Amino acid sequence: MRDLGHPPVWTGKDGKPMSIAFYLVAALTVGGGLAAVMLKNTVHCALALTVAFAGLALLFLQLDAQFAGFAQILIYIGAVAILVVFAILLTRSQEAPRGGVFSKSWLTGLAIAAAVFAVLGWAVLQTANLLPRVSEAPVVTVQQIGTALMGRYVLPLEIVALLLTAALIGAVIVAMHEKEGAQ
Amino acid sequence: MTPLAGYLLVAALLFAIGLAGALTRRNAILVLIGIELMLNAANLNLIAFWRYGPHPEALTGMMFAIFSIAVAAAEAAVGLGLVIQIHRHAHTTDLDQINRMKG
Amino acid sequence: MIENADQIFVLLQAWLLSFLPAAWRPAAGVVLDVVAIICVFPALFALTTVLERKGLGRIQNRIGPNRVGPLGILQPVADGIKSLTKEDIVPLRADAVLHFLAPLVLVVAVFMSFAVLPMGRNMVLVDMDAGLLFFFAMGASTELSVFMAGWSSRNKYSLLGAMRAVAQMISYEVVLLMSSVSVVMISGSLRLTRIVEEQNQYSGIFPHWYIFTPWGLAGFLMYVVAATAETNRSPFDLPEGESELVAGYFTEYSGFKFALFFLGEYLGMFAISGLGTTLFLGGWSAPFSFLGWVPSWIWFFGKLMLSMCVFIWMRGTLPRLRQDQLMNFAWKFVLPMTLVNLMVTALWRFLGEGWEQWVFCTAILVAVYVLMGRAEMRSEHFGPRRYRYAE
Amino acid sequence: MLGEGILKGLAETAKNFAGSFVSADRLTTVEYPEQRIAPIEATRDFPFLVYDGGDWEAGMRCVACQICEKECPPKCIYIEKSKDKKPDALGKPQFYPAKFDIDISVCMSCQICVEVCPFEAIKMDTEFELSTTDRFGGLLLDRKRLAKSNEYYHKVHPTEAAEVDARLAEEKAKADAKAKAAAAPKPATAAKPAPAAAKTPGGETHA
Repeated sequence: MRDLGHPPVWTGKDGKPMSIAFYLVAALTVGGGLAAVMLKNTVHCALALTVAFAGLALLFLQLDAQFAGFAQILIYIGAVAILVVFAILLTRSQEAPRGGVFSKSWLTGLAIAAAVFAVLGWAVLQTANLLPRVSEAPVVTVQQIGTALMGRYVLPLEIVALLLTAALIGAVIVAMHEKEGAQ
Repeated sequence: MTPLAGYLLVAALLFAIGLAGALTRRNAILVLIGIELMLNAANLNLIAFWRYGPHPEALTGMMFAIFSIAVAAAEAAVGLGLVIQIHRHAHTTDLDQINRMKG
Repeated sequence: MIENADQIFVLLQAWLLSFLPAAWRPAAGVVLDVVAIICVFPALFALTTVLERKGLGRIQNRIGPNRVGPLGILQPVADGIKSLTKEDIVPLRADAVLHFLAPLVLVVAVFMSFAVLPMGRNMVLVDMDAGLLFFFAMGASTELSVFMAGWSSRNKYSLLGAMRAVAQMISYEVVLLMSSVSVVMISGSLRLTRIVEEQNQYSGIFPHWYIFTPWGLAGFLMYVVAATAETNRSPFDLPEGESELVAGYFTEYSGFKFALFFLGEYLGMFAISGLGTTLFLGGWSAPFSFLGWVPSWIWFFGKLMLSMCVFIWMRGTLPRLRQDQLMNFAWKFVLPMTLVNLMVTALWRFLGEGWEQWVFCTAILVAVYVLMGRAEMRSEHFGPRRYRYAE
Repeated sequence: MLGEGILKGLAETAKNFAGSFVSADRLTTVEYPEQRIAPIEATRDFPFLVYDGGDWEAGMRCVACQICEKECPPKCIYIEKSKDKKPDALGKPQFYPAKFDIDISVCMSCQICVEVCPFEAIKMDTEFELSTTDRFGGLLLDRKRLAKSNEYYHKVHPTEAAEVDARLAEEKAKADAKAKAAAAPKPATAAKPAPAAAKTPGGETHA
C-alpha cells in the first residue's frame, strides 16, 4: 500500500494504534459525563457520574497509573458518589423542578463551555506535533509512591492531612442539625 | 493524533462538559457534580502528562493527581454539607432562587 | 508427588493450555482462571447455605433441612431450582434499568475482588502490586449497587434499608481499611502474595502469622467486627432487619435477581474472609511447620470455611444491634481503637525484636481497651438508651 | 469488661450445638409425618359437632338455635334450621340443623361458639391435617364432615368430655325426675303436656 503521508485516524503518528480500548473507555467516560449533566432525574445524574468516574479510573489504568486508578475508584465511587447520592436524598431534589432543570442563563453557560472547549481543543491539536509520542511504560511500585510521599512530598502530605481534618470537622459543623432549645 | 493528544482531548471535553453542567444546571448538587467532573478532567491531564512526560520516575504528575483526589474529596464533603445547610435554611436547592446574600 | 498435589491446579492449567497455540495461551489462561473462580465460589456458596441452615438449626436445638438428598445436602439445588423458576417481578413504578443492573453490579464487583486473593502457592489470578487497594476499591463499588437496588425499587422499606446499608458500609469500611493498614505497615507491601510470604515463616514449629502478635490480634478482632458489618451479617444485619424493613434493599426482588443478591452477599463474605485469612491468618501457609506437606490450597479453603463457620456461629448467638448503637460503636469505639492499634504497630516496628515489644504493645492495647470499654459502656450514647419522655 | 457477654453467649450456643449431637433431649424436634408426638389434651383448633349414639344424623345434639352463628366473630358459621322436629337425646322433639357449614379458612379458632352453646353440641377438635387441593370447597365443612361421635370427643379431650357427660347426665336426671313428677299426679294427661313442652323451646329459639 502506498504511503499516504498521514496514517489513518485511529493510529498514532508513531504507527502505534490508539487502541480500541481507549476509544471505548473514552466514549464511556464522556458519555457518563454528558449524562451526569444532562439527565433530568438527579439520582440518575449521580449514577451517571459514577460511570464517568469509573471510565476515568480505567483511563488511569491505561496510563499505567495503577495506584491512582484504584484510589480514584475507592474515593470517588466509594465515597464521593455515595455522598452526592445522600445529599440528593436529604435535600429531596430527585424530581425535576417545574421550571426545568436548566437555569435561566443556560445559553450563556453553554456558550462559555463551548468556547473553553474550543480553545483547549485548538491548543491541543495545534501542539499535537510537539507532544511527546512514545514513551515506555514507567514501572511504578506502590513502594516508590510511599517513599515519595514520605520523602519529597511529605510537606504536601501533611498539609493535605490537615486540610482533610479541617474539612471533616467543617463538614460536620456545617451539616450538623442545631437542636432547637438545646441547652 | 498521538496518544497523549487523545487523552488531552478527552480531558478537555470532560472539562467543558463539567463547566457546562456547573453553569447551566439549577440544582446546587448538580453544580457540584459539574465541578467534580472538571477536577477529574484536570486529574486526567496530570496523569497523562506524567505518563508521557520526560521523567515519569519522578512521580510529579501522579503525586499531583493523588493530592488533587484527596482535596476534591474534602471539597465534595464540605460542598455537600453546605448544600444541605442551605436546603435546611431556604427549603430549596434551586440556585436561581437562592440569589440573595441575605437569608 | 506432594509438590504435585500442592501445585495440582497450576499443573492442570498448564496441561490444558498446552493444547492451545502459544499465542492464545495468556488469554486462555486468564479465561481458565476466571472460569475456575466462577465455578468454585458459587459451589462453596451452596455448601455454606447448607452448613448455615444446619448449623443454625443445631444451635437452636433443631435438626435443620434434612429432606432433599441424604442429610439434606441437596437442599441448595432445590433452592436454586425454586429461585430460577420463580416469577421475576418488577414493581410497576420501579426504575427498570437500575432495578435490573443493581444485582449484576453487586455480583460483578464481588467477583472482581477474588482476582487478587492468593488461594494457594502460585494460585492468584492477578498478582497486583496494589492488590489490597484493588480489593477495597471493588468492595467500595458494592455500596453503589446496594443503593441502586434500594432506590430503584420505589419502596420505602427498600430505600430505608439501602440508606442504612450504605451508611453502615461506609462507616465500617473505614475500620476495615484502618485495621488492614497495620498489616501493610509491618509487611511493607500492598501485594497480597508478599504479605502471605512474610507470614509463611516458622520459628520452631510456630508460624509467623500476624494474628499471633498483640497488634495483629487486636487488628484481627476489629477486622472481624468490620467484616461482619460490611457484609451485613448478624448482629449487624439492620439493613435487612426482617422485623422492621421486610427484607431491606432487596424487598422488591424475586426469582433469579433475588438469588443473585443472595449469592453476592455470600460471595462478599467469602471475599472478605479470604482477605482476613490472607492478612492475619497466614493465607495458604500451614499452621505448624511439620504440616507443610499438606497442599497450600487446602489450608486456604479450610481457613475460609472456618471463618464462614464463625460467621454462622455469631449469627446464631448475637441479637441485632440498634442503628444508633451501630454507628456509635463504629465511630466512637472501633475507629479510635484502630488508630491506637496503628500507633502500637508503629511502636512494635521500632522497638525491634525482644521481649519489650511484646510487653509494651500488649500493655498499651489492653489498657486502652479496658479503659475505653468502661468509659463507653457508661456513656449515654453507648449503653442502654434512656428515653426522655417514656420514663 | 466489654465483650464478656458476647463470649458467654458464644459459649452457650456452642454448648447447644455440640450438645445436639450427643444428647437427645436437646433435640426436641421430631420428624413430623413419620414420627408424631403424643397429642396434648389441651390442644384445640377447629370446632366440630358432637352426636350421641351410632347415627350421626339422629344423635346430633345441635338444635339449630343459631347462637353460635350470631356470636361467631369472623362469621364463619352458616346454619339453616329444619322445618320439622325430631326427638333429641332426652326424647324431646327439637329442631335440627338442615344445614350446618363452617368455613375453617375463615375460622380463627377462638372457641366462642363452644362457650356460648347451651346444648354442649359444638366442641373443639384436635385435627390439624386439613390441607386440601380445593381451597374453596375443601375448607367449607358441612354437617356431615363436622359431625363426630361422643366417643371421639372422649378420645381427644377425655377430662372435658367426662365433665360434659356428667353435666348432661345430671340434666337428664333432672328432666326425668321432672317428667316423673309431672307424670305421677295426673297420669291421665300424660300425653297432653308433651306437645306443650316441645313447643316451648321452639318458641324460645324464635324469640
